[in-house]
Amino acid sequence: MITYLEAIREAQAKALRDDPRVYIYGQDVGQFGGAFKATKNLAQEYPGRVLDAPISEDAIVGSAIGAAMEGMRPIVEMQFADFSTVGFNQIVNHAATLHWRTAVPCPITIRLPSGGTAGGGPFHSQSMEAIYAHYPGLIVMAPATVEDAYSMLLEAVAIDDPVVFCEHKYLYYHLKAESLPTEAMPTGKARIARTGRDATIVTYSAMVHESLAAADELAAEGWEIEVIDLRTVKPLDTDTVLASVARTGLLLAVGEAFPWGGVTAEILARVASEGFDLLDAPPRRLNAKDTPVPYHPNLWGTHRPTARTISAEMRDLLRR
Amino acid sequence: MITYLEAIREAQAKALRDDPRVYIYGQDVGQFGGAFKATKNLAQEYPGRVLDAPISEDAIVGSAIGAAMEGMRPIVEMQFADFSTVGFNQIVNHAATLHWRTAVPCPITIRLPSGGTAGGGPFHSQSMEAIYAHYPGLIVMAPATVEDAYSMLLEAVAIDDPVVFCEHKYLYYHLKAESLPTEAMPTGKARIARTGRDATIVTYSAMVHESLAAADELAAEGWEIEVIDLRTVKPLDTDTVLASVARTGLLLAVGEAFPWGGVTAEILARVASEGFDLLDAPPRRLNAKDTPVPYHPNLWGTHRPTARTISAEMRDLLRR
Amino acid sequence: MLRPMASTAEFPRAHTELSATEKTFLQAYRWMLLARVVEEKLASLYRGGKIFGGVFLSKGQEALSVSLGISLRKRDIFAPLIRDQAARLAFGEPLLDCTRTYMGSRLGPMRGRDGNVHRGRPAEGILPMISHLGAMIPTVAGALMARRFRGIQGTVGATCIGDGGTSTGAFHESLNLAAVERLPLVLVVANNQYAYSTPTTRQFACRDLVDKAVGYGVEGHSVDGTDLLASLQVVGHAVERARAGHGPQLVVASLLRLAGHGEHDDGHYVSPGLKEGALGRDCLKVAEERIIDQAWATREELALWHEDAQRQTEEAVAQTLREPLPDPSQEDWCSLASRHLSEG
Amino acid sequence: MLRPMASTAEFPRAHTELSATEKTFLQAYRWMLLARVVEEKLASLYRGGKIFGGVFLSKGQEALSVSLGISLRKRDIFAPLIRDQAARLAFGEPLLDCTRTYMGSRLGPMRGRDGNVHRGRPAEGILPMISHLGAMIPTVAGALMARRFRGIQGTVGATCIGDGGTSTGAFHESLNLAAVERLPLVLVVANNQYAYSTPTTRQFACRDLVDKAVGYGVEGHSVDGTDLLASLQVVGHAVERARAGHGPQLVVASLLRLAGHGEHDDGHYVSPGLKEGALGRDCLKVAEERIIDQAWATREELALWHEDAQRQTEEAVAQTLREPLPDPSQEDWCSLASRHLSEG
Ligand SMILES: Cc1ncc(C[n+]2csc(CCOP(=O)(O)OP(=O)(O)O)c2C)c(N)n1
Ligand SMILES: Cc1ncc(C[n+]2csc(CCOP(=O)(O)OP(=O)(O)O)c2C)c(N)n1
Ligand SMILES: [Mg+2]
Ligand SMILES: [Mg+2]
Repeated sequence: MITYLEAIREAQAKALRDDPRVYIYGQDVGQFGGAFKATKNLAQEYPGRVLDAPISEDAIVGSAIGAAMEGMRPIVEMQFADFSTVGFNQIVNHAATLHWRTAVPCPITIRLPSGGTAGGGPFHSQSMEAIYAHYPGLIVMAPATVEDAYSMLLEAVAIDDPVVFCEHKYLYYHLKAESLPTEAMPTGKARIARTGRDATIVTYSAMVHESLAAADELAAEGWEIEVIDLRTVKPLDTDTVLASVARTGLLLAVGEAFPWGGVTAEILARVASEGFDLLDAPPRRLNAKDTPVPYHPNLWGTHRPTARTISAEMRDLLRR
Repeated sequence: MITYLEAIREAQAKALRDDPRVYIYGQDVGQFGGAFKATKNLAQEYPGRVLDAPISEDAIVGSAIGAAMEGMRPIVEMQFADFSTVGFNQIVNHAATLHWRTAVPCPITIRLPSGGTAGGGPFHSQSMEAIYAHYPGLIVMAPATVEDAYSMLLEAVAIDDPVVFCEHKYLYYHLKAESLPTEAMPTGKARIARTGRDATIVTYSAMVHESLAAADELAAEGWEIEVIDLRTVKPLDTDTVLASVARTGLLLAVGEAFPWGGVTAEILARVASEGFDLLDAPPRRLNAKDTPVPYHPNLWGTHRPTARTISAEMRDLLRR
Repeated sequence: MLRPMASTAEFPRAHTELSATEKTFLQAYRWMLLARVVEEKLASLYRGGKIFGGVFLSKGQEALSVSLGISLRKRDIFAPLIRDQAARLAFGEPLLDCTRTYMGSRLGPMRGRDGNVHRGRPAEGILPMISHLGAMIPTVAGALMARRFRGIQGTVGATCIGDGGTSTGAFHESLNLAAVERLPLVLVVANNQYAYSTPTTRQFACRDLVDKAVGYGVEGHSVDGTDLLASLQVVGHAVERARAGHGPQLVVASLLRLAGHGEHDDGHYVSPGLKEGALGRDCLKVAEERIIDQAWATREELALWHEDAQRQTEEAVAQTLREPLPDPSQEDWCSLASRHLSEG
Repeated sequence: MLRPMASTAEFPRAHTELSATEKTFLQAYRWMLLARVVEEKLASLYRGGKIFGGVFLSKGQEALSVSLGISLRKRDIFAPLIRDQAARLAFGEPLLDCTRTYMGSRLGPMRGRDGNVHRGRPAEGILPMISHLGAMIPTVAGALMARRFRGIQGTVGATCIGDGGTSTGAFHESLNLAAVERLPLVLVVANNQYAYSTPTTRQFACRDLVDKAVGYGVEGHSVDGTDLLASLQVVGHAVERARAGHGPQLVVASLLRLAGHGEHDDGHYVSPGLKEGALGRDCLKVAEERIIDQAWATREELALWHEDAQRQTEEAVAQTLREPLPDPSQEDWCSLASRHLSEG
């Protein structure tokens, strides 16, 4: 069995093995193997290519951009997604604009350990995918499965553009698979995680699992819910979403991030403008609450969507 | 006649005059009066209360938060909105979370000279309102008129929460009014900038004027277009938007920012989920293109929505 | 809320013969002891699964930390960092704030919304840290600007940072800003030789972090952070200098953290040479030895104080355990002070 | 694309008797002259409404700038800043890149997408700046890391920053990172006494910016930036030290910008005392005087070189004016290199 976290480690090992242009840079990623052990043993196995960085997110990303211009393919690990705010300028204004301005590609991968866990609190729990997706020039991935964590990270490193790779900390240890995949869906293509004909849930990352659990619950009540795992949020696979809504007529978009203008807003906007007539009822969305992510599990469990709140919302939609 | 820019100066003068807790901090805001002259003569008129800051956006915002905790009401001027990315962490993680975490208010106003102008280029043209609106704990204003520039800035300073004040550089000199207002609409309330019964344009800031021009054009063709100026994008006045769509049945949301997940996505998501049955046709949106903001006016004029592209889109919607 | 030193075991009569410095030393020692004891308790609660999220100990850093806390005055401003339990106590943070925040009590200052070391009472001058290292430095600077604007004199503002935290842009921007404004800011750098697992060789290349002072135009001080007496003197002096109008003070202490980065970490990466060397001394033991050597107190008194610290700790934990946890249904889920503007 | 010094007016025969240093001086002088002339032209085009956005002159800073450009080698990495027209020319940036970028020619390296000083040719080691001050320093550092990873030896990476730019977190984080990695980075600080309108007293409190070097563990150098000879020596020496493996080099030059921040600004805030003092000397004049004093060239030769610079400038502008402007209908409006992933 291999975990989501191990898959991320294995993808990086493979990238280092197969491509001499790859190196890893981030706080404590070297001998220590990273705060979450996503780079465990890689410094030992690939000497000189997995480097501990000072606590300087802005300079870390800036240096990765310079290295990319000179032909490397850096993987940057942020210790937590939340700390990428300190490297924000280099990500959105430098990495994202480079190719458009100069025609020189900027193939960097920025790994963001994302999302909430019990006891994480306001500054170790954030989901920043919507923020990065807003900026032209970035690709934003948010894998929900062990297989995707592996193959999408390999893709991220191979892509000639800056990729913000939102890996979910809650899935690190919770999610296991039999083995690593040998094939993968193309980047930018969403996956139907569960087929159904009564309604569509569009979601990504950890919320895929909450949504699947909700679908299970509803199945017991006789409803067949389709669950779409976006995989990448930018580009966002509108076609797959529309095709599903065409089948079901009902849409619920679910995200773990803050409600204003997140991925779910983008989904609803697209479906409303491009698939209006496919809808049998007003589309809905479910997000975290509009407060920082709370520390105590009692609050955290209510702050973010869960199988229970998703199924409740869906039940309401089905019985409209 | 008073310009939008002068209104901003006057609002700051009044705030300094009326409230000893107010001070202004930012690069070149002192003797020099600011890069755009928004603080012209204020250092002279209010000695010791309008301070030049070092080129340290992160520390500038951080210091404003500390001063607010100690009872002050700082106004921070960013030289350009684009440079707020460097102070991003303090804005979204510190100012925005403070009251929720501690019950102590954080009354700071961050002025962002925003939006595109001819020759501004990728780093002096950005519209960041959607980025800030995503974060819980911030209020985001984007005044479109001289009157609002004045009264909303006064409101921003008076509000007990951090306000991101997106003032549009293109409007600085272009927009003039007879006099300053003595009354103002409440914060959070949208304004019907033009009434109409055939379709609704929801927009804000400089795009209000492009939309009004588009409405003029269409009026010549016999269409009556309602134009809603959101004024604040967070909170977003869904009620006024829905009421208008209820009257017209057609919605076009227009924004100058990048297309993925901007204000227009939020508008469409709200109307689709809360006003689905009011819509006679799929709602639409028009944004800037998904590239950085180009330098040359030839490109810039095509990158952002204009009266011409708005009227074309609206015509298409009307003749669907 | 700032409490005087609460204790059942008062100084024995003989202590009236002690000098002021000696009394301060003993008082500081007792805060250190209380910090050590409460953190040991937190560690054991953590191991027992009673605490969500991380537990961050200051073991080995109490002498430095307490020196700052005890040198500040009631109306000063203080933004503690992760390893400042001792300073918090000495500055006046109630012990219950610690247990309540770690354990998520609804009655704690953060009401379960934020946890562990992310606590404070801004209205009483204790600024609650956000996690982003360096972020509290400009905030203290701004609080000092506010005091100046308001004509309040004699305030000192203090905060701490680790060797790793000196690499942040925030450290630089804010120390520079404070120097330009000539603010009474005391910035204590606890160079405990590691930032999480990262040794100083991968963090900076200067000979000594105190060499940064000249580049900001601020006064710099070095101190052996394992030595309470030295720490009290040097940190106390820096606080006095700031209060007397000599602008920002940078204090760089050398020491070692005698625990993992957090309780999830065994700190195996710490070099044995460092642990066995002078920096590896336990500041609490060093202080204890001095007390005994100088006969400022007896072993029996020390034992009493230890019991007292344990009793206070047990009481705080017991009380916290009796308190209500946050209840999502009673939350208003509103981020704004201006409730009417909330989109909640 | 890096061109040798293109010129119709070659050194007269007598110059074969000049030492290498003297020849370098003359060559540097000619780049300075060309920079001055082209920027004067840009200013006049700006006044004529022919340029959108800002025009930023380096008047008074050409000696420092050219010293860096001329000290670098073809395969080095260079990220120029706003006032580096002379360095760009000396490093090999075609004059047309300047006029094309300012005037938005579709044939320029930025194709009208970015403007004025935001230009470069990353493939040829000229990194195009983003506006955010300090942001190019880590980028050069990273480019040097790449060279090291790839086993390419002998590269130097250089970039510039103003007195104001030293206050950015980016400056700090990246100089520190470069020091930790012991990269061959040359960071030239042009302390022209103002950041836009802000005097150094509101920007930093250290005695001299070069005092920052010790706090990073890098070598520091000071130089009078109005003096070409001194600048060539000091900057050249710093570049050599970096190339020889002595780690990052911080060069701090004192000078004054003899123009507004941009051409929209009259620089009225600059103190008359400074303008009249030693820093207010025009480096071009100072260099000229030295040339004449030392008889390295005659006034007639100087006049010829000036004519040559004017001719080159006029040719570049004339050619640029003939070139197509960007055409929105021919734009792909695609930000990504992976076009198939574009949402365009
Ligand atoms: C900006 C930022 N980046 C990363 C982190 C994650 N982080 C938390 S503590 C830590 C190490 C801190 O080391 P140091 O400053 O030396 O303090 P110490 O833990 O040794 O007391 C890191 C990297 C953070 N909190 N903030
Ligand atoms: C991070 C950031 N903040 C603000 C600005 C706006 N800005 C552009 S140039 C300038 C002044 C720069 O002064 P200095 O670094 O001394 O360089 P000089 O113009 O004197 O050459 C400022 C504030 C910017 N470009 N980047
Ligand atoms: Mg440390
Ligand atoms: Mg300057």
